[in-house]
Amino acid sequence: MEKLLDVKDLVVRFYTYEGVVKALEGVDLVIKKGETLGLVGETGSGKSVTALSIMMLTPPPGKIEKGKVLLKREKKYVDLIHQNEAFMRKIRGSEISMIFQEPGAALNPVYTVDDQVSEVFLVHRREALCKKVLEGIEDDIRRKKGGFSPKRIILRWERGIYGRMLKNPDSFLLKIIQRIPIIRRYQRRLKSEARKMTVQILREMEIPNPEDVVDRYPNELSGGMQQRVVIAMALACSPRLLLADEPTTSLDVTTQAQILDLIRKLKGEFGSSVLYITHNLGVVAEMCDRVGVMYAGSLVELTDVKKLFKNPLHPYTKALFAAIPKPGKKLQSIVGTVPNLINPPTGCRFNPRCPKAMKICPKVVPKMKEVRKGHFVACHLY
Amino acid sequence: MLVVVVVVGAVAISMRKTTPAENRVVKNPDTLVYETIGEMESLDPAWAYDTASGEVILNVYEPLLLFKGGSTDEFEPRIAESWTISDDGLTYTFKIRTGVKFQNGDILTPQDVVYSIKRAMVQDRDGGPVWMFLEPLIGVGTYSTRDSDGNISIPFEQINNAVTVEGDSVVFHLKQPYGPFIQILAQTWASIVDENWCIAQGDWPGTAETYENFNNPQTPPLQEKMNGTGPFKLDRWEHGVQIVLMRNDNYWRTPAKLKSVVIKKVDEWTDRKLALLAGDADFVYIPRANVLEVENLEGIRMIKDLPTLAADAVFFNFEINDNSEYIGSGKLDGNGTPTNFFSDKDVRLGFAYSFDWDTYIREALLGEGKQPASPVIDGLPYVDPNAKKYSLNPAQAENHFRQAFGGALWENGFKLTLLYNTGNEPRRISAEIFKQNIENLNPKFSIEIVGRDWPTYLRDMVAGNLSMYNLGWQADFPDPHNFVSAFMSSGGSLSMFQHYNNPLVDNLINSGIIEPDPAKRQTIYYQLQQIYYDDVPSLMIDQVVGRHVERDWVNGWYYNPIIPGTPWGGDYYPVWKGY
Amino acid sequence: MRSYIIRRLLLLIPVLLGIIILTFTILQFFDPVQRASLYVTNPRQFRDIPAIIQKYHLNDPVYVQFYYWIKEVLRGNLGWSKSINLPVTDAIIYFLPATLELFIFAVPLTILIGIRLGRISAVHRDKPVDHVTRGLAIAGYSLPTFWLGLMLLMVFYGFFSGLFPPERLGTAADAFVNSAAFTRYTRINSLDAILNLKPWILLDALRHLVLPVITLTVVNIAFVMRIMRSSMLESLGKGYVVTAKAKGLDEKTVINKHAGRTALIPVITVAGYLVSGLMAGAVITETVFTYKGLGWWSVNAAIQLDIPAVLGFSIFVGTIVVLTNLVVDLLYAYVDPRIRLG
Amino acid sequence: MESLSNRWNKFKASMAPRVRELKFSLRRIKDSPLSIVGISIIIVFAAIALLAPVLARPQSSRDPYLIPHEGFSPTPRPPNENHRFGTTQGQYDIYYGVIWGTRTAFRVSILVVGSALLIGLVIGCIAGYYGGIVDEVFMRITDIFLAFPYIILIMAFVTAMGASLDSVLKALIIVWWPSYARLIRAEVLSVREEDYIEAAKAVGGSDFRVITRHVLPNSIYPVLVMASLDMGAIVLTAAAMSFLGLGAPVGYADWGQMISFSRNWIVGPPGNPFAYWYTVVIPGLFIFFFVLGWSLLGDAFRDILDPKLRRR
Repeated sequence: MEKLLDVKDLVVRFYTYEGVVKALEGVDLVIKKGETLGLVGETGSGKSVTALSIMMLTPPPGKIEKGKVLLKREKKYVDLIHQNEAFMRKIRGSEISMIFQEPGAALNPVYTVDDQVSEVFLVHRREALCKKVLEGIEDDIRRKKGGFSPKRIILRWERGIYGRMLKNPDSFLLKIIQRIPIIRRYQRRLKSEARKMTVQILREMEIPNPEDVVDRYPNELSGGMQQRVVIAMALACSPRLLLADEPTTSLDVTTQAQILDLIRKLKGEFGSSVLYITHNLGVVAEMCDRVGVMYAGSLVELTDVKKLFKNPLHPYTKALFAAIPKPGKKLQSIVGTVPNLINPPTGCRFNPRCPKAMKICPKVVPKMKEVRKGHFVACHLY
Repeated sequence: MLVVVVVVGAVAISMRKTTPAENRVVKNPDTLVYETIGEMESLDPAWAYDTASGEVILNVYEPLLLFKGGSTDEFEPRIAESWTISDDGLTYTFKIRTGVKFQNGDILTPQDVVYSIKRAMVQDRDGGPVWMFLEPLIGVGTYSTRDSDGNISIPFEQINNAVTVEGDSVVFHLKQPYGPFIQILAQTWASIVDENWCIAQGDWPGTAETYENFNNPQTPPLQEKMNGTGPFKLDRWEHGVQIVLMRNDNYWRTPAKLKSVVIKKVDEWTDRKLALLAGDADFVYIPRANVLEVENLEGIRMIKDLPTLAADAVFFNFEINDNSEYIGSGKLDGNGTPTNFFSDKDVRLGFAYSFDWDTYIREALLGEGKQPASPVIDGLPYVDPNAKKYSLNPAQAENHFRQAFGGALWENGFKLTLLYNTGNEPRRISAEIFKQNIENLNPKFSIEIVGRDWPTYLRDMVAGNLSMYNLGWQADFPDPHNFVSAFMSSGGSLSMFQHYNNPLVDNLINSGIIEPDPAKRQTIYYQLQQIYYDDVPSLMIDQVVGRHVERDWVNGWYYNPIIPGTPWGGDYYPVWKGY
Repeated sequence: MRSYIIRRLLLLIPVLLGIIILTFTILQFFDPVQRASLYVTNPRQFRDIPAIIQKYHLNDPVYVQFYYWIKEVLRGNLGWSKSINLPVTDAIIYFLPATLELFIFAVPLTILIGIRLGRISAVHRDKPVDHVTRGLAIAGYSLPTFWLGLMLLMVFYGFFSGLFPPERLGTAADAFVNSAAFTRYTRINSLDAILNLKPWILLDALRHLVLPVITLTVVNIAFVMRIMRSSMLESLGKGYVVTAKAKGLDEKTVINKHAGRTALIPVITVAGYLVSGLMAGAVITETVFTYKGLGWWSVNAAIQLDIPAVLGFSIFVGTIVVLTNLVVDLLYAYVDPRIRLG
Repeated sequence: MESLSNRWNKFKASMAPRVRELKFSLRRIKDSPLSIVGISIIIVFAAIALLAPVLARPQSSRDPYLIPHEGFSPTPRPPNENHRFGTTQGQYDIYYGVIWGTRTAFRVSILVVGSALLIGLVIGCIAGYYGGIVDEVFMRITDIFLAFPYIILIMAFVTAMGASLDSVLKALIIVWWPSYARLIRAEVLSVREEDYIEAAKAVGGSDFRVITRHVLPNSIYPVLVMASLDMGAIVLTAAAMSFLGLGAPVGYADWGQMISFSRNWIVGPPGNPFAYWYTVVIPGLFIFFFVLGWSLLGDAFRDILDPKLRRR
């Protein structure tokens, strides 16, 4: 299968007052078309940063130091790192979009669901909307046949405006008009169209009576519903790549299940690839095709799910599996603590906690090698 | 030679007047704007006792007669056509002018005149001007219609019989001769009001039954309203902002030349100054500190050296309150002053010889003042031309201080605190001068100067805590009595707080006022002036000289020290604007 | 909701009571003679000081005075303001429009500019822009109101004298406003000018307003700006801002729509303090510019020991502040659905 | 010995976070230019205050706070060799006035902030820690104070106590404590429920101990910020009082009063409008910079110590 996204040797650093946090240290990963790539690791291992960096939204004071983020767009790869903001805005929400951990936090408390979901359409689907509106206007004009009436004038004028909007969306005139109170009412049509689409997408999210939900404020919805809304925003423009950052962590088990089903289902419908970030191996097992294991800002193991679960190679991965509670089996936690990333351990960052640590480990940073077919590990053992 | 002089003079003149008279524009030509600081208290003639109110009342109401122009001893008729005074000085008869209309159209009758005077006496509020009627008409020494508990103590008959209508005349029946009575009648508190209108405004109906209810009211019945016979009528009083007068077009004399007069309350000198320079204000009040700023500017006329009837004095407290905080230890031990400090004449003389009038008048008054010899100040009758004055004389001062308290004072020295009321620069400076000169005499002498806001100053003065206090006096009427009684008598308005008690003085004062014969009065007042010098109960500090400033397009303003509002404002009837 | 409002209004009572008690406590500092001094305006009245004290109950025990006072208050009479010779209630009504006019211009300016600055400096946190804007705002806050006023006067009197005169209206305009040709609906000159369609009056009124409004605004901006900045910083870090970016919205929408609106809430909550801050500012400003409104009156009253006036003014302002806080809470609920519906 | 070093380590361990906080804060201050400016301004003023007797030698033995003056003439004189900044109304030497005025300013601000802070701390802690009716009462009281525009309240108190610098001091204290009490209370309320407080109570620490050892240290920061901001604000208010003629006596070295002197001299004679600029500008600048210094510092602190804005 062809690569949709190819991240090469991504290095991200945070320049905080305490010092430089080396959040990502040379991460390589590939997301193929239509697949779900899982990303597991403890909190603070850099999973979320990876996702955000892919969207070029590395939170300040973070900086992408080096590396490539290649996204395939009709036949050729563009390196997102060297694109300007305007381009990225086109990408975000339409080609790559993201689902967040805390639906409560991800939704703006002071705007209705409609407000927030429609935004996506208004940004990325303007033309489509305009077309729809124009059709609407045409009908109205046809319906109001004959005779002179102010209504007609307004309709004509609106048609003009929307025509222009279609021709050049960011014309100066429009920018001005949409600030003038009464006159800017013409946008209502646009909004109502967007609203229709919103209702539609909400329905697809299996939200009960969406016509009513659109006018609610986030805090009126349950966690599950909120998350569905968030997903709706993410999938509104059926993106090719969906970054799901622990979408179910904050939800109770039953809702979790529903959301997971939903994502799986939608993935099928929209045919988009997913980068699924979680620390829950169970979820990985049922969601993902391939899995990457992250530790302290770098990828330590990458292979498909079955292989990983059958025999994890990296000591850290092993430890992870050992840490899953199993009936009748003593739970063993990973010794030591997550390293602070301002001055991380030299060489292999896991070496201080590694049961199989060797002389070389603190000295040389292990490279990713393909030890078995399609099974990559960064460890000196292999 | 002469030619040259003439030419030069001509040039000089032409240079002074940069723009020729004809094409000079007059800003709002028929309105006179006067910017000052005072806030009026009341529009009720019987209540008002402050100059700000007096000025307005003077221009709206009229008394029986008025001082003639700038003179303080000649009079010209107003409501009265003519008048006669009986030889015994007990009966004053005024023939009332006919055809005079109040501003609301009512005709003025003799009855209105009688009502006005009675009404004033009935109202007689605490701290009001009416005592000036009571003394002549009820009896010398009567300052109020009430006893000390505030209950009315003058039976109505006395008020009722004091002034009566006889035909077309009004007759005043005095208890005893009272020289300045005519002067009292020539002022705003004697303004003639419209009886019917007043009653309609809820004022005293003129009957005996209710007169107690109208005595000493909380607020006067005519607080906000005016209905006089004068050249102007009240347009509006915007409290704290301004008062606007409009011409009375059916005035019984030829109507005033000005259409309106605006008296604005502008607290800040800078604002008033700019208004004057811009020509937005025609008259302004100038703090003495700033007079130099507007001298010889084009378009502004400054009239100087106007003699006033106001004097400032420092009073020595003969028995200071024991628990005063300003006399240190309260003993003659060098870090305080005994309570009877100033009852020792040598101490008073020591202070008298330590004050430097020249410096004071130069620095504090910028030369605009003079040193009066006694409370009988220039401009009053019976001034003794060769009355003696004190002047700075350290030697004299020293030897008096040496003699004081049998030398003990000079031995131990003293410490006392002089207060002045904050904001009154001249008084602060006078204190500083005492301090400097006295501390120079003897290192053991020390004087501390403290400023206190007026309320606190007043409290301490009334409580007798002040060892010395400055007070000023402005004439109610231009007669020595008004001054000597205030400055010297044991119960005088100013001297009452100093506990100076000289029976001889009190007798002279009382006999002086009821003495009809001018010659005899003169001897009495000369004697008082002599006593004042010998006894130094207090020390006359200054009699200021006034200024008036106006835009040079203003004409017709005249100065009379007794007219309220002068020297800055005054009588607007004769005033007009133009070149 | 109604019960809530009522509860808040009831809260007004203890506060007002407190204010009255406070003022009466202050009253007890004074010696009767000191208070009589307000009625004794010239030495010729010294003789009557005892009588005056007796007449106005200046020497009675405090509870008696309180009784006399409260009796009148319950009749709706707050007493007589000797400093301007008007009943206190009339005085308030009489001076309020001037101060209102000042606020009508100063308040929106303060809030709008403050919010804008706060937003800017938050967005560019720790960048030069931030330092400059903050520096300016703080400088404004550090300016002594009266000094700023004097400086402005110095420049505008000195150079462009007559351009921005003191007080409320010029002589001509004042005469016209009080003439029959002009109806004073509100006594707020600029507003009346519009209602009467008299542009030149409006212009004149505005000319007189410029300096006081500038002074009042400059000094208070920092207050708003500081709060806006910190709350903006807070909401900029919120999840929904990231979401908004992830949607592909442009910077402006993200900041103004998503971060901005939530950041406004704290600003609204302090409006009450802003009002009393502005009132304090007005006291000084009006005094400096002899702009005769409530502030000017209160200063004169306080300096002359015009107790009824001070009492009346305090009660009035106290009420206003409490009411503003009430309105604020209602507004708050409106802006933040979490409260409205939660 | 052993145990001692042991304890020392324990102590170090326990202090470590606080020390880090401090280091961190200091670094933040270093990095924020505004606070640097603020600090240096304050240092300069402190120096002026300390060196006042050197910079402007008091004449004779009289109270050094009284500004010397030659004669009484009202008209100000421009700067000249023996009056560096000229003389203001009444011939008071402006230079001497502003120099010694600095001392006055420090005295006022420190005294007021100190006392108000103390009262505020006590009442705030009690109200916040015990809550209930005590809290209610105290908070209603503060309500009353905060409902007033403080200037009016101060004016009232000063007129009541008789216009003088001391009255202004007292009035300021009376008016200022409630805001501190409010803040402390809020902080105390927020930390009161924290586990470590519960723990401290559980092990039976006396209320006083709990408050002083556990509650206060964790709730004092914002109050300090406010205090540093107020140092300026208080000088402003005091100056305003003097300007209204309610403050220091005539001739006392006080900035506000020196400005009030200039009130009548803001416009010079025609043709030379700025003739008397020095009477207005110079004292004003001193107040302005003094306040600016404290405000800048306070603002920086606020930013640094604001937990919401920390780290990022």
